[in-house]
Amino acid sequence: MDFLADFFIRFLVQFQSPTLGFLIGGMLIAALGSKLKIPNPIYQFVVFMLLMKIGLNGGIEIREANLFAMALPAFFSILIGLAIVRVGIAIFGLLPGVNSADGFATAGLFGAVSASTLAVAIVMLEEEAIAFEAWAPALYPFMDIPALILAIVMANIHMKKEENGGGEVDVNVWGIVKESLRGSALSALLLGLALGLFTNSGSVLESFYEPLFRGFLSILMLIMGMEAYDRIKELRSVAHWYAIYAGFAPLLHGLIAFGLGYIAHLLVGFSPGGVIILSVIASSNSDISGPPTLRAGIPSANPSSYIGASTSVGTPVAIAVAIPLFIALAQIVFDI
Amino acid sequence: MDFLADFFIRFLVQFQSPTLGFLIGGMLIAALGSKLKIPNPIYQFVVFMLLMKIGLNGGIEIREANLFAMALPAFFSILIGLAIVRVGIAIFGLLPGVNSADGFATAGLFGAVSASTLAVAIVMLEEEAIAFEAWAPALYPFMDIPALILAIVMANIHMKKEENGGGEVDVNVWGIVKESLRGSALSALLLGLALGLFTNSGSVLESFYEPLFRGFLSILMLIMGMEAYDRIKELRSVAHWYAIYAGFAPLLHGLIAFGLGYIAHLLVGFSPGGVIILSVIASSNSDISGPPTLRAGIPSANPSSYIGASTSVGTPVAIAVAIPLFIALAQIVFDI
Amino acid sequence: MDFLADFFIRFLVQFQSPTLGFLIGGMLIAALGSKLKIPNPIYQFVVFMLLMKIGLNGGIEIREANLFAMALPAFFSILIGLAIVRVGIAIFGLLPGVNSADGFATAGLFGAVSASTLAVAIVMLEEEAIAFEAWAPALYPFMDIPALILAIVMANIHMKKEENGGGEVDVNVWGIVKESLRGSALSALLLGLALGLFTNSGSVLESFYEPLFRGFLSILMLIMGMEAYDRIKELRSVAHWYAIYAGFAPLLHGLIAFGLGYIAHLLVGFSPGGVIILSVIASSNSDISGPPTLRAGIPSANPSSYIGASTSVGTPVAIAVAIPLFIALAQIVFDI
Amino acid sequence: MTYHKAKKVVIIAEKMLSEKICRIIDASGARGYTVVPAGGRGAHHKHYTSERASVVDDFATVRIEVVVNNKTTAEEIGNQVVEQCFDKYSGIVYLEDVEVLRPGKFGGK
Amino acid sequence: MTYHKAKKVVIIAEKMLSEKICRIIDASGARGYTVVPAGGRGAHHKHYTSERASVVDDFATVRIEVVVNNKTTAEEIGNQVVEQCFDKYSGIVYLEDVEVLRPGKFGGK
Amino acid sequence: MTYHKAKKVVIIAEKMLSEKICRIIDASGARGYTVVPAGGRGAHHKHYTSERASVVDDFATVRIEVVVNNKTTAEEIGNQVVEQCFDKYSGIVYLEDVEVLRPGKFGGK
Ligand SMILES: Nc1ncnc2c1ncn2[C@@H]1O[C@H](COP(=O)(O)O)[C@@H](O)[C@H]1O
Ligand SMILES: Nc1ncnc2c1ncn2[C@@H]1O[C@H](COP(=O)(O)O)[C@@H](O)[C@H]1O
Ligand SMILES: Nc1ncnc2c1ncn2[C@@H]1O[C@H](COP(=O)(O)O)[C@@H](O)[C@H]1O
Ligand code: NA
Ligand code: NA
Ligand code: NA
Repeated sequence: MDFLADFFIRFLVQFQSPTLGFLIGGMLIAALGSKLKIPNPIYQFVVFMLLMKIGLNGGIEIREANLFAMALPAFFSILIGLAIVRVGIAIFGLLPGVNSADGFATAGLFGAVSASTLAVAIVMLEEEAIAFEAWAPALYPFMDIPALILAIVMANIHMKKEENGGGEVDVNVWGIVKESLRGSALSALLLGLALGLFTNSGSVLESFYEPLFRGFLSILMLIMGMEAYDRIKELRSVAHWYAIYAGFAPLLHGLIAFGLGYIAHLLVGFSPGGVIILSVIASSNSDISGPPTLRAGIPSANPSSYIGASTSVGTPVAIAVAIPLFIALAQIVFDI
Repeated sequence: MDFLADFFIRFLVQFQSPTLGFLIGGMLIAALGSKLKIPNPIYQFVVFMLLMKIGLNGGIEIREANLFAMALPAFFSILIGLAIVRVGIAIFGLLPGVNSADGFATAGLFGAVSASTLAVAIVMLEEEAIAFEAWAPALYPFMDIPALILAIVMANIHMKKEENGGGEVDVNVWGIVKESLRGSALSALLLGLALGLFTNSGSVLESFYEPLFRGFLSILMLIMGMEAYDRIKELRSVAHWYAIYAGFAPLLHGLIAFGLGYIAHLLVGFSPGGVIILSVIASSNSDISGPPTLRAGIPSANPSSYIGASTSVGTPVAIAVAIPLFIALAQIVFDI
Repeated sequence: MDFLADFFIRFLVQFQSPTLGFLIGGMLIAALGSKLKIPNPIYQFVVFMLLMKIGLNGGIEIREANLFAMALPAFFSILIGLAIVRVGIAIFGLLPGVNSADGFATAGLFGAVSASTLAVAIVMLEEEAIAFEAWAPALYPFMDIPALILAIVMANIHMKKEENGGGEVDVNVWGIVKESLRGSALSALLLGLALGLFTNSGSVLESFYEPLFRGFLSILMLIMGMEAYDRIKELRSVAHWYAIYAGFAPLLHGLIAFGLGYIAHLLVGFSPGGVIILSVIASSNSDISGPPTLRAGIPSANPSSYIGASTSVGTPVAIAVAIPLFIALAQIVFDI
Repeated sequence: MTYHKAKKVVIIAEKMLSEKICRIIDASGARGYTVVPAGGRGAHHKHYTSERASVVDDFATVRIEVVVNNKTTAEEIGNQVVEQCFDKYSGIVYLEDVEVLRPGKFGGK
Repeated sequence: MTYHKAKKVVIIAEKMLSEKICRIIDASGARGYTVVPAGGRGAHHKHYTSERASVVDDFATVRIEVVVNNKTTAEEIGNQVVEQCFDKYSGIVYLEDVEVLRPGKFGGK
Repeated sequence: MTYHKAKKVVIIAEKMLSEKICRIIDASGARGYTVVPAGGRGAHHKHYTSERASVVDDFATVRIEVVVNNKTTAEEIGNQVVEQCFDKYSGIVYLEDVEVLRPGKFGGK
C-alpha cells in the first residue's frame, strides 16, 4: 500500500513539470480552436537542435565510457524492438475489423522509437538528478531499426501470401536500414555523436545546444500537443482498436524493457537511469522517421490509422504516463 | 520650464535604446531598398516567444498577487477601449472624404492593443528599473476585445441602416470574443499565463524565454520598422486623414489612460509602472490579431487604410514617442 | 624544418575545431544521402544573426578606434579585390575550354568576400586569443564591391567587343555598388555597425547576439557542408579548370593579402590578427551576395560553373585550409 | 489507359477565406482539392507571398484547385464562391478544360 | 513570335514520391519540370501545406507540372505515373492544352 | 452567372526576374497576377524549392500566372517576357484558355 501511495505522489508531482504542461497546453489550445501555430521550419529546427544536443552529449561522454557495457543493453534493445512488433502483430491479428496492413504498420510504429519522448525522458532524469550512462540514448537505433524492418518484412510476406499463395518475397532489408539511418532524426543524432566523439565540441555544446535544450523541448511539446488533438479526428475515422492498443501498449512495452533492463542491471551493472531510458525508448513510438519509412515499406496501410493512434494516444501516454511511471518505479525498485 | 527640460532630456536619452534603434534601422534599410528580409516563420516564432515570456512571467508572479487590486484597472481598460472607439468613430465621422467603413475599422484598430508595443514597454520599464504589477500585461485583452467588438457592432449597425433604413442587426458578439481569444497573439499570452500559474515553469522561463526576450524583441522591431516603411506606399493611396489620426491618437489615448490610471493609483494603489503599462496599452494599436478580426467583421473596409495608418504611423509613434513620453511623465508625476 | 613541423602541428590541431567538424560533417551526411535538412528560413536567419553580431561588435568598438589607422588596410583591400579579379581573368583567359563569361564571373566571385568564412575566422581568432582591430571585419565591402564591379565591367567590355568590335560600353557602376550594399549580407553587417555605433546596443549584443554566435555558426557550417557536396554534381558538368582554380586561388589570394597586410603592419601598426582577417577575406569567395549580383551583371555566364567552384571547392578550402594556414603563418611570422 | 474530359476550377483568394471555400468544394461533391500558398497583386492591394515576414499573415492569398468530372459541378463551385465570398473579399475564379485518367476519382454531384 | 500547341501534365502527389516522378519525367524526354509544395484533401486524408508544423513532413503533397511539345509524351508520362505510383499512394494526374513560344525547348521523345 | 472566354499566361522564371516580369504585366493592362514560389529543373540547372536551405536564394524560381480577358494581351505579355528576359535567363512561358465570371475584372489594353 505504501508503495502505491508513494508511487502516486511521485507520479502526480511530475504533472507540474513544464514539459507535460506544454504538451497538455498544446492539446488544450488546439481543442479551443486557437489559431496559434508554430511554423514548420521552426519545428524542423527544434527537432534538429534536440537531437544534435543529445548526440553531442553522448559523443563527448562516450569517449570515457566502457563500451563493452553497452553490448548487453544494445542486444536487449534489439530483442525488445522485435518482441514489440511480434506481439503487436499477434494482437492486431486477433482483433476484428482491423485491416491487416494497418496492424503491421501500427505494430512497427510502436516498436520504433520517438526522439521527442526520449528528449523528455532525458530532461526529467536531469530534473530528478538520476544519472544514466552517456551512451544510453544511443540505444535508440538498436530498437528502432529492427522493429521497422521486422514489421515491413512480415507485412510483405503476408501480402504476397494473400496475393499469390506465397512464394518468393524480396524485401530490401538493407534499403530499410539505410532509409532509417538517413532519416532526419537519426541523422542528426548520429552526426552529433560523431562530432562529440571526434571534435572538441564541448564549448559549442555548453554555450548553445545545452542551454537551449529545455526551451526547445517545451516548444516541441506544444507542437506535439496540438498535433495530438488535430489527429483525433483522423483516429475517429478508423477502428477503435488502434486507440485502445495505443493506450496500453506504451506501458506494456515499457514494462518488458524495465524487466530486461533490470536483468542488465544485475548482470553488467546497467544503471537505474539507463533502465529508465531503455523503458522509455520501448514505450515510445516513432513520430518523425518511422511514418515515412512505413509508408514506403507498407504502402497499402492507411496512415490515418497508425499516425492517428501514435500521435493522438501513444505519444501523450508515453510522455505523460510512461515516463513518470518508470521513474517512480525505478525510484522504488532501485531505492534511489 | 524645468519640467519640460527634464522631460526632453529623459525623452532624448531613450532614443539611444537599442529597441528604438532597431525600429528606426528597419525603416532606414527598407527606405534604402535593402534586400534583407526576416523570414515569415521567424517572425511568427519571435512573436510567440515574446508573448509566451510575458505570459509565463505574469502567470508565475500572479500566484502571489492580490487579484482584487486588478478589478479597477481591468474595468478602466474596458472603459478606455470603448472610449477610444467611440471617439475615433466620432472623429472620422466629421472628416471629409473618409469612407465610413474605413473609419470604423481604423477606430477599432486603435482601440485594440499591440503585443509588440507592450513588449517594448516591458523592456523599457525593466531598463529604467520601474516596477509594475505582474498582472498589468494581462490588462491587454480587457481593452482589446471590447474595442474590437464595439467597432464591428457599430459598423454593422451603420451598414444595415444605409442599406435598408435600419432594422435588426445581428452581430455575433460571442463569435468576435472567441476569434480574438483564438488569435495567435492572445492565445500565446493566455497559454503562457496558464502555464505560469499551474506548472513549475520557472526554470524554463529563466533558462530560455527570459534570456532570449530582448534579442527577439530587437528582431521584431527590425521587422516592424521595415513593414512601417513598406506600408507607406499603401497609406499614400488613401485619404491623408488616416495618417494624421494615427499620428496624434496614440498620445491622446495614452493620456486618457494615464488619467484613469492615476485615479486607480489614488484609489487602489495601482503602481506608477502599472499606470505606464496601461497608458502604453491604450496608445498602442493592434498589429497581429486586430487586422484579421476587423477584416472578417467589417469586410467592406479597405485594409490599406487601417493597416497603413496603424503600421506606418500608429505603431512607430506609440513605440518611439508614446512609451518614452509616458515613462517621463510618470517619472515626474510620481516622482520616481 | 622546424617551421614546417611547427606549422603542421598547429594546422592539424585546428581540425578538431567544432566549426570545421560541422563543415565536414555536413559534407559527410550529404554524401551518405541523409534527409536531414536545415530549413531555408533558418538559414537566412542564421546568416542575419552572424552578420548582425559582427556588425554590432564592430560598431561598438569602433567608437574608441582610431579610424585613420583603417585607411591603409582599406586601400589595400580595394587593391587586393581588383588584383584578384585581374589575375583570375588572365588565368582563365589562358585556359582552354573555358567560356569567357564564366571566367569573368568566377574571377569576380573569388575577388568578392564570404561572410561565413569571415565569421569562422573571427571565432578561430577568439579561440586562439589573437586580438584584431574592431574595424577589421569592416574591410569586407572595400574588397567585395570593387571586385564585383571590375569583373562585371570587364565582362561587358569583352562581350561588346565580341559582338560589334568594341564601341561604347555602359555599365551602371553605381547600380552595382547599390545592389551590393543592398544585398542581405552587407545590409545586415552595415546595419549592425550603425546600431553599434549610434545606440546603446551593448546589452542586447551581450545577452543575445554574442552567446548565440558560435552555435549559429556551427549550423551555418553544417549547411555549407551539405551544399558543398550537393553542388559537386553541378561542378562535374563544367570544365575541370574551375575546380582546380578554386582549389589553389584561396591560398594565392590569401598570400597576396598577407604580404600587403604585413606591409601595413610595418607602416601603420596593423595588428597580426588584422593581417589574418585581411588574408581570410581575400582567400574567401562570396557565397551570399556575390552570385545574384554576378547573375544580374553577367547574365551569359553559367551559374553552375562559378557557384559550383565556389561552394564545393573554394569555400571549403578557404575555411578548412586557408584559415588555419594564415593563423599558423601569423603565429610564426609575428611570433605570437 | 484513356483520358476523359473533366473540368478544373481555380480559385485565388485571401487565406482567411480558405476554410469557407473548402466547405463549398466539399459540399459540391468534389472528391478533393489542392491548396498552394501564393502572393500577388489584384484590384485592391498587393499580397506578399508567405516567405517574407508580413505582420498580417491572414491577408496572404492561397490558390486552390479542384478537378471535377463535369462542367456543371465546376460552374456551380465557381458560382458559389463568387456569390458567398467575392462580393466582399478579393479573389478570382476561373475554369479550365483538363483530361484525366480514372474519372471515377473526380466525382461531382 | 508564334505560339505552338503543346501539352501540360500536372501531377499532384505525396512528397515522398517526387523523386520517382521526376525520374519518370526525365526518362520521357521532357526538358524540365516545375515543383510547388502544396497541401490539400483527397480521397484518403488531409494533407497540410508546408507552412504549418506537421510532425510528418513527407506526407505533404507537391504539385509538379511538365510542359511537353506533343500529346503522346504527355499521355505517356501520365500513364507511367499512374501505373508506377498511384496504385498504392495517393495522387492525381491531368493533362491540359497549352500554347508555347519556342517549342524546341519542350522536347519529347 | 455566365462564364466568358479569357486567356491565362503562365511564366516560370528565376526569382530575380520577378520584379521585371511584374512590371511587364502591369504595363500590359492586366489587372492582377498571382505568384507562387517554385523549384524545378530546366535546360540549365536544377532549382531548389524555397523550403530547403539554399545558399543562393535568388536562384529559386517563381511561377507567375495572369488572367486577361483577351488573347492579344496574353500573347503580348508572353512576347515581352521572352524578349526582355529569356534571352539571357532561364524560364518558360505558356498560354491557356480559361473561362471566367465577371470578365471586367481581367482588363487588357
Ligand atoms: N488577373 C489576374 N490574374 C491572376 N491573378 C489575379 C488576377 N487578379 C487578381 N488575382 C489574384 O487574386 C488576388 C486578389 O485579387 P483582387 O480581388 O483583384 O484584389 C490577387 O492578390 C492575385 O493573387
Ligand atoms: N479532385 C481533386 N482536385 C484537385 N486536387 C485533388 C483532387 N483529388 C485529390 N487531389 C490532390 O491529390 C492529393 C491526394 O489525393 P488522394 O489520392 O485522393 O488522397 C490530395 O491531397 C489533393 O492535394
Ligand atoms: N518543360 C518544362 N515544363 C515545366 N517547367 C519547366 C520546363 N522547362 C523549364 N521549366 C521551369 O523553368 C525553369 C527554368 O528553365 P530553363 O530555362 O530550361 O533552365 C526550371 O527550373 C523549371 O522550373
Ligand atoms: Na517503441
Ligand atoms: Na489601443
Ligand atoms: Na576574396
